[in-house]
Amino acid sequence: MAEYSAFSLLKNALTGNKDWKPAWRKPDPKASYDVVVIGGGGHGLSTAYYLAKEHGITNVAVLEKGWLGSGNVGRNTTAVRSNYLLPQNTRFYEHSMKLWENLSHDLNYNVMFSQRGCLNLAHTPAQLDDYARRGNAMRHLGVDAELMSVGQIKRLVPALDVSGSARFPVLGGLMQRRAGSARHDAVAWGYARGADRRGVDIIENCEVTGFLRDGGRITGVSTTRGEIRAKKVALAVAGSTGRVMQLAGISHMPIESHVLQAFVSESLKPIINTILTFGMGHFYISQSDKGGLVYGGDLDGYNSYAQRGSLPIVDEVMSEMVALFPGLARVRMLRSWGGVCDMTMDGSPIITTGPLPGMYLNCGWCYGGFKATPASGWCFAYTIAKDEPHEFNAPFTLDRFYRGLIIDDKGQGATPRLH
Amino acid sequence: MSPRRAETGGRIDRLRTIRFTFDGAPYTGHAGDTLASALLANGVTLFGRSFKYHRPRGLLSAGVEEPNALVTVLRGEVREPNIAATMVEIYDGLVALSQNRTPSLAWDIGAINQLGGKILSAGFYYKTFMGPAIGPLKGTRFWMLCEHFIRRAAGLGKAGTAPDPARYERMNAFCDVLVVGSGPAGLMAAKAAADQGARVILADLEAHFGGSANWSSETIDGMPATDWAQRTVAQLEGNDNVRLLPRTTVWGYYDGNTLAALERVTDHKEAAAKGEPRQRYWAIRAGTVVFATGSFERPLVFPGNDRPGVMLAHAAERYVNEYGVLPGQRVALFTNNDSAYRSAVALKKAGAAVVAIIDVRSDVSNEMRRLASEAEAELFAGHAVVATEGGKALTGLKVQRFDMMGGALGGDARSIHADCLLMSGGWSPTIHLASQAGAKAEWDPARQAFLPPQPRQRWIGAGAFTGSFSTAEAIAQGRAAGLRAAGGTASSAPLPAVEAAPGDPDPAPVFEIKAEGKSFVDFQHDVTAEDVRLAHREGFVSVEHLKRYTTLGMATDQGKNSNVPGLAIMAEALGKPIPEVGTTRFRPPYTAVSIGSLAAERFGDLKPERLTPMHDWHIANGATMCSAGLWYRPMIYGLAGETVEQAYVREAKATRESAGIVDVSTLGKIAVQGPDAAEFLDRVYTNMFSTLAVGKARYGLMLREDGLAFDDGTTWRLGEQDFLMTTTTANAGKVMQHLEYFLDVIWPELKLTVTSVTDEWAGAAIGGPNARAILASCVTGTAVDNATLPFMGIVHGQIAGVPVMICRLSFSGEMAFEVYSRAGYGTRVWEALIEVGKPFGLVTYGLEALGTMRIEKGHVTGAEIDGRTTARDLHLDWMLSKKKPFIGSAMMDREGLIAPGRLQLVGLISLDNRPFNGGAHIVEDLDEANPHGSIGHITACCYSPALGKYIALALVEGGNARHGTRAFVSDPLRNRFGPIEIVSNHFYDPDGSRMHG
Amino acid sequence: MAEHQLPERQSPLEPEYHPGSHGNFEHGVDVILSETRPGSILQLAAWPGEEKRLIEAIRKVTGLGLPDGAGGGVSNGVRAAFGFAPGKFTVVDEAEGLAAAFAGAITPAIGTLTDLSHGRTPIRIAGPKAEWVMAKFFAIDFALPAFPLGAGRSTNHHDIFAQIQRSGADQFDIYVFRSFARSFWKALCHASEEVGYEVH
Amino acid sequence: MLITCPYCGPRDVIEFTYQGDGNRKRPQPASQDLDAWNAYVYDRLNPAGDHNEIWQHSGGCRAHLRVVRNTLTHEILSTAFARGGHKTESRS
Repeated sequence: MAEYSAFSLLKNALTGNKDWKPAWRKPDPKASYDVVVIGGGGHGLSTAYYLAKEHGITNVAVLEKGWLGSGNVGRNTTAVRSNYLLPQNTRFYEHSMKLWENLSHDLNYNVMFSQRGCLNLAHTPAQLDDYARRGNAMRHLGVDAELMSVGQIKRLVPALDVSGSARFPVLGGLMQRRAGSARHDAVAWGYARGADRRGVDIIENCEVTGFLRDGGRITGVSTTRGEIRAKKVALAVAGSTGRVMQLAGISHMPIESHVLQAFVSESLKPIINTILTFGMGHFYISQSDKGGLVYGGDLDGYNSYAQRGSLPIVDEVMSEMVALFPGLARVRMLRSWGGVCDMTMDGSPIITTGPLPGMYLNCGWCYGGFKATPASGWCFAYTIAKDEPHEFNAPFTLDRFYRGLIIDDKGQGATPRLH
Repeated sequence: MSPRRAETGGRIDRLRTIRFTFDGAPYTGHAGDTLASALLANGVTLFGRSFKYHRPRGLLSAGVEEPNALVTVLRGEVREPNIAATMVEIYDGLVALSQNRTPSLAWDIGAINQLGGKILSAGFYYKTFMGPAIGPLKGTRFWMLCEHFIRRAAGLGKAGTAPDPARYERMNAFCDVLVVGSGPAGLMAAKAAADQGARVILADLEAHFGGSANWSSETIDGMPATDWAQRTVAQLEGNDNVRLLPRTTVWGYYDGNTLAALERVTDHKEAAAKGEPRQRYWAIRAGTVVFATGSFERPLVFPGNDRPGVMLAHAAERYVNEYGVLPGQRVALFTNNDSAYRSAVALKKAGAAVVAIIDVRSDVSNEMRRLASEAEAELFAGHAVVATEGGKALTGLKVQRFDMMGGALGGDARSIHADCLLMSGGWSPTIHLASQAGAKAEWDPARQAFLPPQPRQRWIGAGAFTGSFSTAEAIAQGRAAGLRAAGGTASSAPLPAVEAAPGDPDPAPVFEIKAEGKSFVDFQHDVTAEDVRLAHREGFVSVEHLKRYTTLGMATDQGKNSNVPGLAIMAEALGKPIPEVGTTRFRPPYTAVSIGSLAAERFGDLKPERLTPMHDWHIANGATMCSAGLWYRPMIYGLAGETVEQAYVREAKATRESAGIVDVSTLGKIAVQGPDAAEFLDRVYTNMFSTLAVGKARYGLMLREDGLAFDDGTTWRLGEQDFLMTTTTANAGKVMQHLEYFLDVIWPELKLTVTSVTDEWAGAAIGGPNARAILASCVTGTAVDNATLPFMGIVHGQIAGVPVMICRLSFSGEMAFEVYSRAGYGTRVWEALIEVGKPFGLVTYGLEALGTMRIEKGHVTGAEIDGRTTARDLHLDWMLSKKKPFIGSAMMDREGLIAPGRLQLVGLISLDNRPFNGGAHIVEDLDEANPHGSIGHITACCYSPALGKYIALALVEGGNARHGTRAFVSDPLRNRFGPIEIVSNHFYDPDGSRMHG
Repeated sequence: MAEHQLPERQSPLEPEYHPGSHGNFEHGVDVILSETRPGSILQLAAWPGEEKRLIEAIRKVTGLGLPDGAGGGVSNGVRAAFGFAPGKFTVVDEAEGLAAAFAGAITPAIGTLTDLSHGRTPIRIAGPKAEWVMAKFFAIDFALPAFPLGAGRSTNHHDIFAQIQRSGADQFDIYVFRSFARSFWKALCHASEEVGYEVH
Repeated sequence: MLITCPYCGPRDVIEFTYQGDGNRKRPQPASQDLDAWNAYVYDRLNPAGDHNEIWQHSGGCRAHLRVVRNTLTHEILSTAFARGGHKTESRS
């Protein structure tokens, strides 16, 4: 398949764009594979890509029940950052950040990762201390972070209300300059094309309906397109984890599926040039290259697989938005959507072998899965290939909850809706 | 009169002239005009520029689906971008600007993008801009360089930064029947439901009720349809049980039959009345919804279909019949269905020359041929438009013979001179809200349209919404829907008679004419038919991939014009029927809604302020207030010229030397009452409360179920079955919910009640060597000496004639008392204490001094009980009773929670006599250039007047074993590095001799 | 009793309480706002199964006969009572000292009594547009058939919890937490500007 | 979403706080069975379909409710006081 470049664009334009080939093949499933990855979202596709690229395992199928990228990879607010408090998270997300920084080259696909920074606004002295703790934690792990003064913030985001008369005045903020945003669909498509070019079969409209077993061991899956045997079966199904694990006979997991809504405004000329978060509520915002303001807030707060949001959260998010930007009250919300988040009991993910023999599990991304896409696939591929975790994902076990080795960045305990 | 304005016709008021400006040029229109109709009447053809190629664009429609004519409306400095000119009602002084053009709408430098042509095909940006893999532009740098220019070129209107002075409001409404849409179907439904006595809300996004009746040229009940509509509206207006909401867009259908609507209250007025909101957000809980939302006419896809002057056929009817404006003098029509013939007749009647009707169907019915001759139009049956001509306005078009079966063009192209081309590609029912309600639309091959799904929530459809496009059907279905929604029985009474032009509702299945040139599917986003085929070639064939790859349907019209044509082109490329390509599930909002309206009453008032009873006193006496959750609390009572540090050091020092008083009313207070109250407290606290004597208080610790520390505070036993629990300010609500959960769900057999009494009591904590003397000189009714009021004892007395409850407990480490009075007397008691305290050197102190004294004592707060620490980490294991189980007791000793190396609470002393910063980290080996090896962090810090040093509390790995060792503070964020000594967290008076006195 | 010599209580609304006409009142005042300042506000709670005895105790002490059913209530202009939660009632008296009057009546066998006379601030809204203004804040149906005379409701406006009693055909008494009362009062005045309001 | 509180009637979801999986069984307070405690604190049934849940009517009467709700459609099938007693069936 042809490399993408400015030259190939020009060449194809001259022939009326008639010669472009599909970005990935549409093969029928084979009877067996070395590895079957369930879930054709960002994490499943990147897992397949790194299995092929890093471990030479190319006899791999990615099974997607709908269209490729139909889950959260195409339903998020595209933020990429590694500004975590706890070292286990920071190390993992920083590894992801490094993969992001070279991802467009690696994939020969422009995922439009733009490092315009992520700024957490602080509104009380105690919150500034909290952010300083986090920023210093990052700095001690070699990750960039800096505190910004109100004056610096005002220069960066002139539309922001930093007046002292605000209900929650801005006192400062924690900035990670290497953070940014990317074009979410392009990440799925780029990984799909990259995996496909290395021989991975990407099979859409193929829903897993059960697991094949040999004794206690998982040996494949039955699907709407027939049985597929596999030496290793890897789950990367995010919000559907509960459903798919039930097919394997595991009814209880330290996970709840919750809806998170996101919103886009009509397209505007550039007005917000970074990712910004509000410290006295749940609100974050950035502006896409097309000019839409992309923003969101808190979970709807109850179990759901419906990909449909509730009205009170809409109102809450918009209220917080105009509290920060009273000049944007007349800007209009154009689209909203809901994604199903697999919320864990401590807000951190699970990437592990098991819990059944022959099975590998990647889940629990809460609402932070997009930025994790490269490292999640990278670590999961390592774990599948070597049958043991890489040091980056070693803390993210399934049994950590029971052993009290929780990784709770927000300190909320076993209440998933609060993470 | 303007050049294109008819002498008569429409519902505009020709006697009222309205003055406004567009791009700085003055224009006039009439009351009742939209910005679109008024500009059209003035001969304006160029309204906007497209997103990607900056192509000149005119009006496509007359309504909410308009993709081209977007403007920014200015009110002073406040900007409202991206508003469809078709939805702006003009008022005197209206200022509107065109968008996405530099320097002007007529001469736009961005039009150079059109030269990019095929390079800028769908998804081109994914294939380039990666830049070099090495060198100065490696990584993301090259892309970010390109992106800088792309961002500036993209975007439609410009948002403002000036705060919007407008008011927005919410309205919670309840009704039996919500009718959405006020055309004949909606009016009949509302009337029928209202006549049954139901509570009815009728909403329409237009300024005037009536829908198609306002422009259809039909008659209903023997009168012009528009008169019938106005008569019906007048009947509805007289009913108490009917609320009419014009200019109200129902935009969201949420769970539980909750619908969200936006009423534009004053957007059409020069100014709002006092207290009047600009927009009102209606949250409507409806028993049943009747959808009478009508349908959208679809454009046809052919080369040059975006030229200014190419318009939807029914839109021209609206301009003629509603506004008395002719969109052109020489009009041609291009259609695949019968409805355009009615439009032709309407245009003819209004005085236009209808030069041609081009119909893709070779087999045109006699009825339609008769309408064509009535319009005096030349009929080109079995023909198609293959090109349009003109620059910023249409001058002509080319027509060729067309074979509907194969789509082939044949014969010579014929040129037709026209300044307006009307098109009709069939009609799509407006099913968006029904789709939002949760089910998949169904494709109807006869109508060539997606019809509404089977309801999953309580709604009923009527009229064109259901795919029944005639007014007679609308009237019948409307009444039936209204009756059913109101719980009435079907009526056999005669319906109003309708006289309408004939017509077959089924269009020919033709969506695109393939010929040389750019044929637009999504006008605003410049997605062409070729782009759809490119997506197909590259494998982006599912409807969602098509949308995402080409941006089809992602513009501000949300695909109202482009969805079905785009699907049809993809279906053809795939060789599959349209429903197999898929359909989009619509999500809120139906049309874009202002963010201010959604914030509603919270715009400018995000969160209420929580005030203690003494709040006004604090303000009047020089306190600097700070937020603590929703509360405001004094941070310091600064004297003139004092820094914050000087103020809190003075306050803390004075308290330790004489006495200080602080407002502690914000502490959570929960009345725990009933026969099982003591038992309950034994279960929720780690320590024992059933053994507490009446008239005594005890410090308590709560854990979460998972065994981690949750909250702490003192609980006072006021009676055998009557406890007053206090919590931290921050956790009051959470603790209350925690207790209620256990009472309701886990231990419903326990007999007790928990009630929030936080607001019932004003609390003042007075501490210091002179505190007791101050109390002794103002409290009556009780003694406060050591015998009567020992440590943790409680007495009742009066201060300034007010009953008070005094508990001797200490957070500051001094001899201290908390004085509680009922809230309405709080300031009186506070002032009395201060008055009496003056000779004793009593000072008021704020949170900073409170924090300083607690750090000196090594007490924990939320900074240490941060949801990740255990009782052991905080040296509170002495409070973990071994005599009874309690919440968290079974889980608190799991391996990870007792592991060595956990962060433990310690004290730090600055060895370089420089201040610490909160959030600084601790390292064993200092490396300023490359900070690493953090072993913990500072949770709180201050200058300790008692020790004369800068000190801090910190959580440090294996902290207990490090007492007496040295380490370094490492704070790269603030460039503060230096040596420290790690000590016990109990810096000051560790034996508590001062507070026990 | 000692209560009778008690000094006057401080109102939490004081600096924001401006008697007179406000807002768009040129065409008439459509709501009247006031702080009712009763002497006593009690919460009474019955153990499951003891509700009837508690209702009887309320009748004995106050003379108010509570109707059956969730949220049932009654108001006679001097005293008022309504249910706001299962087995729980708010009882209000213009006079102080109601807690003492109930002290003997609510035995531990029946339930508990909590004095909230200072902790809750009652605000009254009356007038033809009272329902309209209330609907700006609360997502409950204020129409008379849905919210009968005397009845009580527990609801909230975001962070502000409220108990509401319909004390007249077009009159509601709103009990909010004292610490939130000033914020709520300001918001209520703001929302009433549209219809014109008077503060009594 | 509207939840019918057995005391207050149908109310908007904004008045309620979700308290999670209602199938969980808390071990006896003195139980030392760590597996049972772990299951209670950390494991959840997370079905795509009807789900037994606990909700608190925190913005109303503050009672906790047992709610059966479909997680695919958000339809409420029934509500009842968690303490027991009155139950409201909602599915028609």
